[in-house]
Amino acid sequence: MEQAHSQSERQVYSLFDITESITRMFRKHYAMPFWIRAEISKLNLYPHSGHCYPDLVDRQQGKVRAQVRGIIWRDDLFEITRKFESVTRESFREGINIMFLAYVRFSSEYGLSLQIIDIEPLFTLGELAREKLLTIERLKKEGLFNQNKLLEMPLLPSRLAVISAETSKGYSDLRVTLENNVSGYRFHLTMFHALLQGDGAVESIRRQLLAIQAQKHLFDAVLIIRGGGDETGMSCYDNYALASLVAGFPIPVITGIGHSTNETVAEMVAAINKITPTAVAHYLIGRFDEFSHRIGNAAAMLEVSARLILQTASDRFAKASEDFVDAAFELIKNEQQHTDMLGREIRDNVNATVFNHRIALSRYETGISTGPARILMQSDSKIAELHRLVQVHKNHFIKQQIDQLNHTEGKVKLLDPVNVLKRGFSITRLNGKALNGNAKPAAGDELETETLSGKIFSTVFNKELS
Amino acid sequence: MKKEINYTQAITELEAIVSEIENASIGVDELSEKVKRAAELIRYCRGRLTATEKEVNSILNNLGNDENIQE
Amino acid sequence: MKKEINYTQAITELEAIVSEIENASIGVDELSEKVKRAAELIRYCRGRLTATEKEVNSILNNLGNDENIQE
Amino acid sequence: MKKEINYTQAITELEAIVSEIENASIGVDELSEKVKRAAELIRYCRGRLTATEKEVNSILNNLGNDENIQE
Amino acid sequence: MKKEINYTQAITELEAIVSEIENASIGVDELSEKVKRAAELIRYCRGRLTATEKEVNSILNNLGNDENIQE
Amino acid sequence: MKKEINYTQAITELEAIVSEIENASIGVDELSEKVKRAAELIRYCRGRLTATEKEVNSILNNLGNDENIQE
Amino acid sequence: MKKEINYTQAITELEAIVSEIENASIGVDELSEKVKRAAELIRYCRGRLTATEKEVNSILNNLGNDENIQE
Repeated sequence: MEQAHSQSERQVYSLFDITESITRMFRKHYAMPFWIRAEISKLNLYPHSGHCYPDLVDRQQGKVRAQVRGIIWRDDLFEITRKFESVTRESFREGINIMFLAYVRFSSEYGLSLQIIDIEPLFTLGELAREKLLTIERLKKEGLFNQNKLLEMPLLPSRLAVISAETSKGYSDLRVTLENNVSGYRFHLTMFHALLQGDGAVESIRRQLLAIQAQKHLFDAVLIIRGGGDETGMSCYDNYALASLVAGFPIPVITGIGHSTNETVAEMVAAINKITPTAVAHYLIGRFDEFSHRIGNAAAMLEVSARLILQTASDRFAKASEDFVDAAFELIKNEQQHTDMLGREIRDNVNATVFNHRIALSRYETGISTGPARILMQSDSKIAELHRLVQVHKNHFIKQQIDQLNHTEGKVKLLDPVNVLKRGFSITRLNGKALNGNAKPAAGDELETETLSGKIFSTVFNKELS
Repeated sequence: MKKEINYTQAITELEAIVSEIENASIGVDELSEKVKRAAELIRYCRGRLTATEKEVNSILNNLGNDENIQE
Repeated sequence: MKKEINYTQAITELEAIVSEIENASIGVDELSEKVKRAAELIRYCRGRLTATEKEVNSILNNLGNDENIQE
Repeated sequence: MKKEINYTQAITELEAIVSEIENASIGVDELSEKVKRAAELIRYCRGRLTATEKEVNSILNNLGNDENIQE
Repeated sequence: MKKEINYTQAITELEAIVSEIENASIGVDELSEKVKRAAELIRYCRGRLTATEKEVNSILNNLGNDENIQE
Repeated sequence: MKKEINYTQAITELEAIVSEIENASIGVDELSEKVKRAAELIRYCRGRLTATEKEVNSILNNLGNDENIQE
Repeated sequence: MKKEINYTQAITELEAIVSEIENASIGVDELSEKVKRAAELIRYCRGRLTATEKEVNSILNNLGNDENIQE
């Protein structure tokens, strides 16, 4: 090898010499197998021979920094695949990171290769879990995680885009369950074929999702249905590319992928996730049932409430009408009583008035009856009095006259000469004439003297006169 | 006495006579005459009074009887 | 007696006569006449009273009878 | 009696007559007439009262009958 | 009765008449007239009430009949 | 009745009338009018209730039948 | 019913109407209309549950064309 440094004395080896030398060195230094981790970038399975020559790469931040060809002989492959799939529930495929036990080989003919003889599936499991976690974190970080869930699920998801394998049992279950719903709901399924697991599933599903997205107005929801068959190759649903498409899908995605292990990210972000296609069908029927139930409720409530409104209105109306009639009758009755009372009052008062007038009249009548008698009696008394007065005054009058007459008579008697004679006086007459004081009888005159007892005749012989 | 004389005239004459007599302006002879006349008149008047009283009483008695009859 | 006289006039005349007799403002000659007149007046008045009483009673009786009939 | 008189006038006149008679401010001459008039007035008033009563009762009875018919 | 009168006016007038009769501020002469008027008013009021009652009864009957028909 | 009234207005008016009558804030004169109006309102309300009930029943029955046909 | 409505709007409107009727915030006047509308909505919604072949076919056809275009 020193000669190689010398320019003058150049030793030239055949290629074989060199590769043999490397081969010896590999045998010496890499005699024992190593546990190596790497990504299978390409599986390169040759079905004919049954051998597999995977391309192994080591990436850092997406950049390949090492690449080596691997060799898995048929028998090893069988054993490794069985062991891997039984633990990871994932097919031994490209794109996964594996931890494997391999001899580092160098062959003059084929160069460097890693002969894989054993595998540690737990490593891959961890890797898958890590990948899933990364996907979730990224979706959350990008705000996509809940986006599909936040879409409003149509009340009646009847136009359904189904991503499935037409021959799959899952699709068949879905179709049969939907078609045989007892309520006769109509669903329209539009089939979009896709690989649903394993290699190619991500791309296949993504392509169909994009196809659906292009005519999203025709569909109420997308169904990703997988049923029957094995449950390997499900890690595709944890794939960011697929999961992010599902999460950000403009119409609700319903998954019914059918498995018993943990939920995949795609299922997590789907609007609705049901385990089996049948469950998806029941969910859809349930939506219809719910809708139908709402309609039924509304109809029942409508009837009850409408009747109640009518009944209430009818009751209110009946009460108002009855109250009206009652009140009107009451008012009329009161007025009738009032009117009748006025009538009675008139009768009573008229009778009282007439009665009072009668009493007044009878008082006047009494006055008339007793008055005249009194007047007549008074008049009668007066006449009697006048009668008496005539009698009395007449008597008095006559007595006065008699008295006066007697008085006069007395006077006359007193002066009667006869009475003078009686007292001894006499009357002397001369020549038949009585002598008074002035008489101057002459002597010799013959005098006649009258006395009570008779006449005496004498002659004057002397006289003594004063 | 003439019939034509009435009580008033009689009394008037009588009073005149009495007055004459009282005045002693008449002589005894006339006096006697006058007294005679007065006596006549008194008699007449008395008669008239009696007659009148009788008549009046009769009238009033009849009235009284009437009254009695009425009662 | 003249028919034209009424009770009041009769009474008035009667009272005048009574007064005349009382005051002796009449003579004996008229007394008889006056008393006769008084008697006439008294009789007239009494008659009037009796007649009036009868009439009034008759009227009042009729009134009373009316009332009885009515009742 | 004149037809023109009404109850009020009649009773007023009657009252006046009764007052006159009671106060004896009425003479015998008028008494009979007055009593006659009073009797007339009483009869008239009575008649009016009876008629009014009858009329009123008739009216009110008819009214009452109306009521009965109605019921 | 004039057609223009209404129930309230009728009752008011009727009450006034009753009051007048009650206070005896009405003479016998008017009494009959007033009672006649009152009777008219009462009859009118009754008529109005009866008519109204009939109407209300008609409503009531309609109410009843309608109800029966409906049931 | 004016066409413009609706059921709610009609029942409200009816109840207002009832209240007025009950509070005796209404006379007989108005009662008559009110009775007439109430009759109209009652008739209208009844008609509307019956019609609405019929209509609603018909609609609900049809709805029920639809459901039966579907099942 | 207007063509523009979709069943989501329909059930929302239906439930709103039912709620109105339930809360008796609806009068007799509107009831009939509301019930009619509700019945329409119910019928429409019911129809949506069992959408017709025609509708589906139409979708299918459209879909088929779209698919052809895409491929």
